[in-house]
Amino acid sequence: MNGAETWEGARPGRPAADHAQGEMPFAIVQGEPFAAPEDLYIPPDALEVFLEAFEGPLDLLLYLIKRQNLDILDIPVAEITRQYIEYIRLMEGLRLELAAEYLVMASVLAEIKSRMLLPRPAGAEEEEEDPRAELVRRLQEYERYKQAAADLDALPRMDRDLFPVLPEAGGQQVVKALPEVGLEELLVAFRDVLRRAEMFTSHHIQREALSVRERMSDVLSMVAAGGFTEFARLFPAEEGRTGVVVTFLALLELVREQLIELVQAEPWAPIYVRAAGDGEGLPAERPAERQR
Amino acid sequence: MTEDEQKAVVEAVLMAAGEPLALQQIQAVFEDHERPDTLALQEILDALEADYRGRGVELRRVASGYRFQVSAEWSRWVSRLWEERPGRYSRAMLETLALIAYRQPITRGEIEDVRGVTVSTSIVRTLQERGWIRVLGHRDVPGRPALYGTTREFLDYFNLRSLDQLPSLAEIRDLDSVNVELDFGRDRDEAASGDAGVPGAEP
Amino acid sequence: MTEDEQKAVVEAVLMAAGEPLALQQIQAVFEDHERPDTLALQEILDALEADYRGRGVELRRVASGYRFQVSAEWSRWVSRLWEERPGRYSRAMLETLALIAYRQPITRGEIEDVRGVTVSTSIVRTLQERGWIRVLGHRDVPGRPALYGTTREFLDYFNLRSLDQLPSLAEIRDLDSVNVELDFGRDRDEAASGDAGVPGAEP
Repeated sequence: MNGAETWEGARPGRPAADHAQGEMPFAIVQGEPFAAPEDLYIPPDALEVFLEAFEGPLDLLLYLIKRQNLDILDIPVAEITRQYIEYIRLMEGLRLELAAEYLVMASVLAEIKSRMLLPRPAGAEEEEEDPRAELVRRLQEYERYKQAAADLDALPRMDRDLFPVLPEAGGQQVVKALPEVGLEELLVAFRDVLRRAEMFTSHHIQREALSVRERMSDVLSMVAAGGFTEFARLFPAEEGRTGVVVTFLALLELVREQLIELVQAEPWAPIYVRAAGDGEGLPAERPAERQR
Repeated sequence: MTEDEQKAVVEAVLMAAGEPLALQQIQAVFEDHERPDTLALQEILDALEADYRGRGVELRRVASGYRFQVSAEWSRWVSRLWEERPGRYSRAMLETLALIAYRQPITRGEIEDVRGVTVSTSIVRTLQERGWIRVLGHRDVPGRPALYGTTREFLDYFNLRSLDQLPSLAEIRDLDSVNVELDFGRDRDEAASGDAGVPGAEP
Repeated sequence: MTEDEQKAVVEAVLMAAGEPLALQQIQAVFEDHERPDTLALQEILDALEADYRGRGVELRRVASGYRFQVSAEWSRWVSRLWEERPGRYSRAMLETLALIAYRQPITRGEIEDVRGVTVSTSIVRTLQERGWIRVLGHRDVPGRPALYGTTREFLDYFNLRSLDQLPSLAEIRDLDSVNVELDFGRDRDEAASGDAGVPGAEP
């Protein structure tokens, strides 16, 4: 090497015709190859179609390279730049709106071209970077993802190549699962409400009252069906002494709260219990069959 | 096209259709030279029906044609697929339930008096639908408000034999000092549902 | 519950689901005493997969679980059921999606660097609305740009179980191969580290 070779000239084994003959790239318009010699009028919409076929300057460059079967690693920059610029000029001449990236690429190419033409200093070639390196890297990087996109598009995918099975599945009504509640949760809620109401200091609620209150509910629901319930039937024998006391307290509390009424037709006659306000007369016959 | 391929196409088409297909609709997906005639198609359908007998889905003939359907036998399991995740009951709901448990028989107005806020109809209805509270009767005052009490199901759910197994007021008052981890859990739940008293699950 | 019944339930549930089901989701439809353990369920799924091999539908494992689907083999016939043709995706969208799939986590700026053109907001939004990409976080640089990655739905849609089932990326050749005296190893290293951890990327 004489130290004055250009990058372009140093490339061995590449046919000179490659960059010398400068064919115009062609577009595909309505399925037909569209040659675009310089002196031919090209309808603007045809070029629009052409431009739309490219995803940007890298895509256009790749097209120019592939079309001429050039090795991406050994791009004849001068020739490719000429073709590229010709393209851009054509677009501009037709007043097509050109994305700014196309113009940026044009200046990048021009810069590489000028660096390629600079003489290389002798003996420094090991450290010198090929001015095309960055562009080649970008082109390859873009090309691999362009290919990856095509591969992705070729994968079998739902709604195009694969379909869900849709057997009749009987209405698919949503069954609503009921929330779970822990006893602790309930008690904490209770504690808080009592605190708010400052009821811990009052004597409204006693521990003993709970069984009584439960019994109050039982008695109340027994008599709520209407009519009269015989007093004695409210004391199940199997509950023993405690049960009797609890029931009795419950009855007293219910009377006090005016939730039930005790009725007796005459001394020593059976005592009947009925819901308060259930104001009917005393039964002539024993009505107790209705309960339980 | 072989008979097996025809059968696979019929199976595929019926599975994907999402509605019953008449014989002509099935035939229409074939190109002329590969299309089974009605007799051949009927045979394919019979074969498919036999293939699927006793399986999770079955091929059924209905008025407008053939369709695959999930066998009724397994619908119980299938319907569990669409079970919604259970929500949570609001603080208002829990307080109402606790007051009914401890102070039954109690009217809605009395619950409101203690809580200091309105008890929504939906809370009462939800608790009734859940089977935890019931109407015991009506208080004999104007408006005859319903008296609520807890049910057997309430006791069963909370694993209680009777109401007096519920902790006493004194025990409840001491809840926070004894059950630190309990409080922690509650706070986390509140944080998750946004705010105490904001209905998480109530309709 | 016999094994055959368990198998029929699994088949029915998968057929009815209309989306991939994870093993736990399948197990959840069983009651405690009848539920197959993971090993038994896997055996049932293997058996079902074998049952349907070569038929009109197939049992396929994708990212979110198992799904019955009409095999791609018969899609030509099945798609004749409907007038509408499935939409095509633009190259801009596919290239953006490919970059996100292979290079995740990746910012929009990084996608633009590779593609050499602006990535429109509508493409990113469309991909998000389809549920194929999501924001994984933000790169800690000025502007804190969003880092995108793909979702399980993306894999499900493209019939994949995991990212490493994506087709391999083409290798990047460097100038060394024609130009041995030049050292462009730096570029290759950069490309490789950019793809670190991404399936199919060059070693």
